[in-house]
Amino acid sequence: MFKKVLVANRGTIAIRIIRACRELGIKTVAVYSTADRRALHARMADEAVCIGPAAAEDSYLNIPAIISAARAYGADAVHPGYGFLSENGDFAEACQRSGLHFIGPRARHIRLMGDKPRALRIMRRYGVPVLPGSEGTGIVELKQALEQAKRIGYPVLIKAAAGGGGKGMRIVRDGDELARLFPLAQAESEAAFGSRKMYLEKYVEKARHVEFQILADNYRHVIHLGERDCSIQRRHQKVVEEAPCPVLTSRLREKMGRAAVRAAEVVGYSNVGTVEFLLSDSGDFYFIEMNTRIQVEHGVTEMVTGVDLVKASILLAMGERLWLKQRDVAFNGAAIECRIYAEDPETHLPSPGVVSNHHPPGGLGVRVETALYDGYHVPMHYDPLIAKLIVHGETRPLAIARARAALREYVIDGIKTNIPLHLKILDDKDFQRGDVHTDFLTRFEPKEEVRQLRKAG
Amino acid sequence: MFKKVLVANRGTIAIRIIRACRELGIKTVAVYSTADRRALHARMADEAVCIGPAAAEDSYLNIPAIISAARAYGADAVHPGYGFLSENGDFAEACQRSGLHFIGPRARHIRLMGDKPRALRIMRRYGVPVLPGSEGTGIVELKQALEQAKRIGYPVLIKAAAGGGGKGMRIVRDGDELARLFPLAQAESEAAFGSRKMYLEKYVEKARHVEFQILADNYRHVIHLGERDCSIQRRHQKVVEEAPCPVLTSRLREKMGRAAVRAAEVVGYSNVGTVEFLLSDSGDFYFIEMNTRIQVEHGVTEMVTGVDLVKASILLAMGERLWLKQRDVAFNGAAIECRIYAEDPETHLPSPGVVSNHHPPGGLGVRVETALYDGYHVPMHYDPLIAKLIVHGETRPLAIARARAALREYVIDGIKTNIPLHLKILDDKDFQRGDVHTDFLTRFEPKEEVRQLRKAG
Amino acid sequence: MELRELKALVTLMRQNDLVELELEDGKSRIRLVRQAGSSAPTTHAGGKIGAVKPLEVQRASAPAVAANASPDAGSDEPHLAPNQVLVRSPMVGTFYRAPSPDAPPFVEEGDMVRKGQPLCIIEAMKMMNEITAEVEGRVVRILCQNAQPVGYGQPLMVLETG
Amino acid sequence: MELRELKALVTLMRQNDLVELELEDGKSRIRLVRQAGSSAPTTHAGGKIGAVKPLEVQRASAPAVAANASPDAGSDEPHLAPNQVLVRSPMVGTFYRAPSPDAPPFVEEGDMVRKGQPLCIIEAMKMMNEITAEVEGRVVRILCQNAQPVGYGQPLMVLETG
Repeated sequence: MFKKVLVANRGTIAIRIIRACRELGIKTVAVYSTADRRALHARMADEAVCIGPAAAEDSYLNIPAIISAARAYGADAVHPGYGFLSENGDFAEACQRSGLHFIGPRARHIRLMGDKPRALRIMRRYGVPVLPGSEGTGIVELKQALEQAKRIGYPVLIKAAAGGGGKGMRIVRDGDELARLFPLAQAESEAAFGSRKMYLEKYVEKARHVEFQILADNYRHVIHLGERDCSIQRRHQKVVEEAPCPVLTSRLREKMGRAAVRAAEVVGYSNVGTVEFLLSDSGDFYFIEMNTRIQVEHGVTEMVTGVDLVKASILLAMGERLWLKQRDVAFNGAAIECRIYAEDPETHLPSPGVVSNHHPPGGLGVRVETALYDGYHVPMHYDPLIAKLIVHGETRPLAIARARAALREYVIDGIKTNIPLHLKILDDKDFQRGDVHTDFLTRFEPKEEVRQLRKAG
Repeated sequence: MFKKVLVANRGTIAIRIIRACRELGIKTVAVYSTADRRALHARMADEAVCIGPAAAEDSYLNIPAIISAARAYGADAVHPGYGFLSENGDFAEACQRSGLHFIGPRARHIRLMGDKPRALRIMRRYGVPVLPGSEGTGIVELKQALEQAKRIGYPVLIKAAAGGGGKGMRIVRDGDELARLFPLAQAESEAAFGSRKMYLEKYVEKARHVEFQILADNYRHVIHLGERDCSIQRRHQKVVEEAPCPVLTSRLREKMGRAAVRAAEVVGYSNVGTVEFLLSDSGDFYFIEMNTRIQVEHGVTEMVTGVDLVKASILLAMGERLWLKQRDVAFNGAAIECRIYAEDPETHLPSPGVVSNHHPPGGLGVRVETALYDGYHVPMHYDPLIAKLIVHGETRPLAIARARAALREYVIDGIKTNIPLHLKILDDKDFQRGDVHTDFLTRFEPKEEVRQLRKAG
Repeated sequence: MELRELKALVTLMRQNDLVELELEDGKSRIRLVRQAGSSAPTTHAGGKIGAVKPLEVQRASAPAVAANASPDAGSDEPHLAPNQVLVRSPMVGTFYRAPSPDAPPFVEEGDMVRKGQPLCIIEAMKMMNEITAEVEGRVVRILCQNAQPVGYGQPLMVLETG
Repeated sequence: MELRELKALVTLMRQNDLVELELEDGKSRIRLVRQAGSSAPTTHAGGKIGAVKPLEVQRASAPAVAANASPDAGSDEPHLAPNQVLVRSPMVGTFYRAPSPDAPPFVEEGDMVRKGQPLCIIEAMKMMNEITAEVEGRVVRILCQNAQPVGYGQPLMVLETG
């Protein structure tokens, strides 16, 4: 068993890791920036050390400072949480080199999955379905684009090969449209990234974001803990997640689960991880990427499977053999997570400030993960995620009712939060029917913005 | 479905009922005394009405005021919670007479179980084991006491037939001791209650308080949801409860469960209820009484069975048929409840006052039921129970670790609470082994007081 | 110390969450205590969560003279002038302005009433409880609608004396 | 005591989270109580929950002059006289008073140091980082033990100038 874990993170996930360590009898060292001196994670850990100034590059992303802290404070393992250095292969490697256990996969797996084209190639080779796309390193000529698009099949998404963020993106439904929009997208790409190389990809309409939770030990045993539906996103930022996915049949779950397990197996992955798929209306699914860390939304899987994923990440990193077989995994009820952001519900701008009247909801089936307390100053420097409300119920309608009731009880004064948006989502008839896709949230955007988002694909 | 439920209670259980109603889509009317104008239950309900002055007799025990409020505000049902009017047959009857559904058993069952000697007679008649005791209405002569004690078998507890509270109580281990202490006890009883009539009862050493949760519909279907061990008590006030009882074999559980179901069946009981037993070290068990209402500690049963007991009480009162059979009831993991009292942990005196820095714990497996909020004034007029911390884990050791971690996170300033006592209990080696009896808490009492408590039996 | 000064002090207290104020003079002594964390949580998604009303108790600055004034009365307290008296409901029930559905109301705003004159009825447990004026005066405001449910201590009418 | 003065006091209270203020005169008596609440929760079962230290930041009343002074430095801040300067750790690591285990310490309390003179070493990532004096002065206090882990911005020594 590890004796002392350095928690290389802040906010809700740092609290989550400290709690898991405490239950395992492991001591904890928190690290904090000068902006986080009074942060809850720094107060809750057995020890806490300031590692640098407020800017994340100087503190939470500062590898030498963190490793130095781990060594000076006698930690034998480091938990990276999510975000920050959690998917940084150099950090994992630096930990190992310094004789520290990195609680996560091996550095090479982090790097492999971080290299998207390479990951896609491997998945394709081993028969994990991936989105059909153009071959080669990029298309410059329209003629070539038309050929490839025909092979892929319309509708097709034009993307800049050099970058993301919606720039240079267009959805085209036939050759005429491609001929018309390809040059425009190319011009945008050139303006934004200085490159005329484009990439074509099958465009999946009414897609859902469905991801599978993986557990893998160091001895090539891999299982999955079912899926999470994370279709409720705003500009690729997840807002509401749930388990199970309301439209998955057990047969499709089995099929996708097998693909997810295979994705982890073929690379020899270990520790916790998540395989993300795009799921089409017709039940086709495509590997998008694998996240090589604990996810923000791990809690919904914990609620329906009873498996403590953070504890699992620690035990697996210690070299424990997987204590569950696939057939031991049972699913119970439905869970929903609402990510509470410190942001203006209208403008989506961050809303830092001092929290007052903090009153989280409670009771049966209600779990709150937060680092807030009364008088806490939400700093402007970091991710605006301030709390996760996770509810569980025997059925999805009950989970929805419980989430609504809990949101209505939630009090966070002094800053703005997206709680009103969550209530809108939960009150939405399509959401209640489970009829959601990744563009769901655009219905709550002002019209002009919707057009922009739709255009961006 | 009921349309509007009047919640005839305050504090944590009122909050619990409001939440359950909200999930069922039922409107709620809270009642409050003038001391509770700012109480959370009055703020959370859809409507709230002041029913009288602070003194409970004038408000929460004021039957005409509550029924009048239910009628004026158009409620069609009344939930009594626990305490106050929850075991008052007249109240249940008054509700029915006023055309209000009483969410609980029928008035006659409340009255029957409230009449302890009568309940014991019935149980004995129908083969539910009860503590052997003296026959008749009371013993005055020593000679008679000696005869009865011989029949019951030593050790025997001498009690005043006329009253309780430890006065006139003595444990005797043989005839000599009985001959010596009977007159003393009798004298005490005469001084305290004006009666020389005594009652003898089998004294069970190293007894545990083990109770079974009952669910019964209006059509004579009765099941049990397993047991709760409530041996950690101070002067008959429960402090820590857990499910399952750590020493119960599944065979004994089945046997006691059957007895509990029978206790409810023979009287034709309906709604939720609890059958309390004394469990001896050797596995003998004795019916003590049946509580005809939801219990404070219902939460631990909810955690291990997944059954929402408050919702069940409402559905059963609406005349729903029992939706579970005994064989559907499965038990999962271990749950522990710590009752947080606003009291001085040393003197056990109530500690009313204004709450500040309220920071309840959260996270996986942690449930908090409370009516506290920052700035809330805990009034001196009512029960000092201010919060229930309920934890659940796959195993009992995990539940204990989780409870300890959660208690250490809990912040309630401005008043004193018994959280330090809970930490002592959870740190106790005997508790951790599950080796506890109803006298467990005396180990934390000052010596003099222990002697007093021991004397009182 | 005049009433006017007292009023000013009370206002100061109210406006600043003071729960204690001690003065003394000669060589002056002051003691001020503010309420820590006075504010109760205001709930999200407002209206729907229920009767979350403004919390601050509004009181007449003059000493309350109504016999049935509840010392810690709640939210919907009307502002009173010094010569005004509040009539509160002595019980929870339903408020009626007239003795029967067809009868005219006991009183209207503007009416003069004498001590002991019926003002309204509170029906509770099917009993009709007549609420009578405790002072002579004019009915300035009627605060409840006919057939409205009312709680214990809830303000029903304002009477103006003198 | 005039209302105007009282108001000034109340404003003082509000602006500084005072919940109590007691004055008295003749030979003066003062009692001020600040709100504990505005700060973070102080956890139960104290020590074990971790490094929950007193929250109030103590600062020198004179402007901090140490070049590496961290503006929002945390808990263990020593009180400084106006002519004193804090030497802070520029990084997280291990504090050493001497260049090697057998060598004598760089400085002792009471020593005079010139600008640029080595004061101690912070070891981080197996690199030995010499910390040197930014001003000339006397070493008044050494705040860390040899081989102790230190955080970014943590006070190491106090130098007295002039």
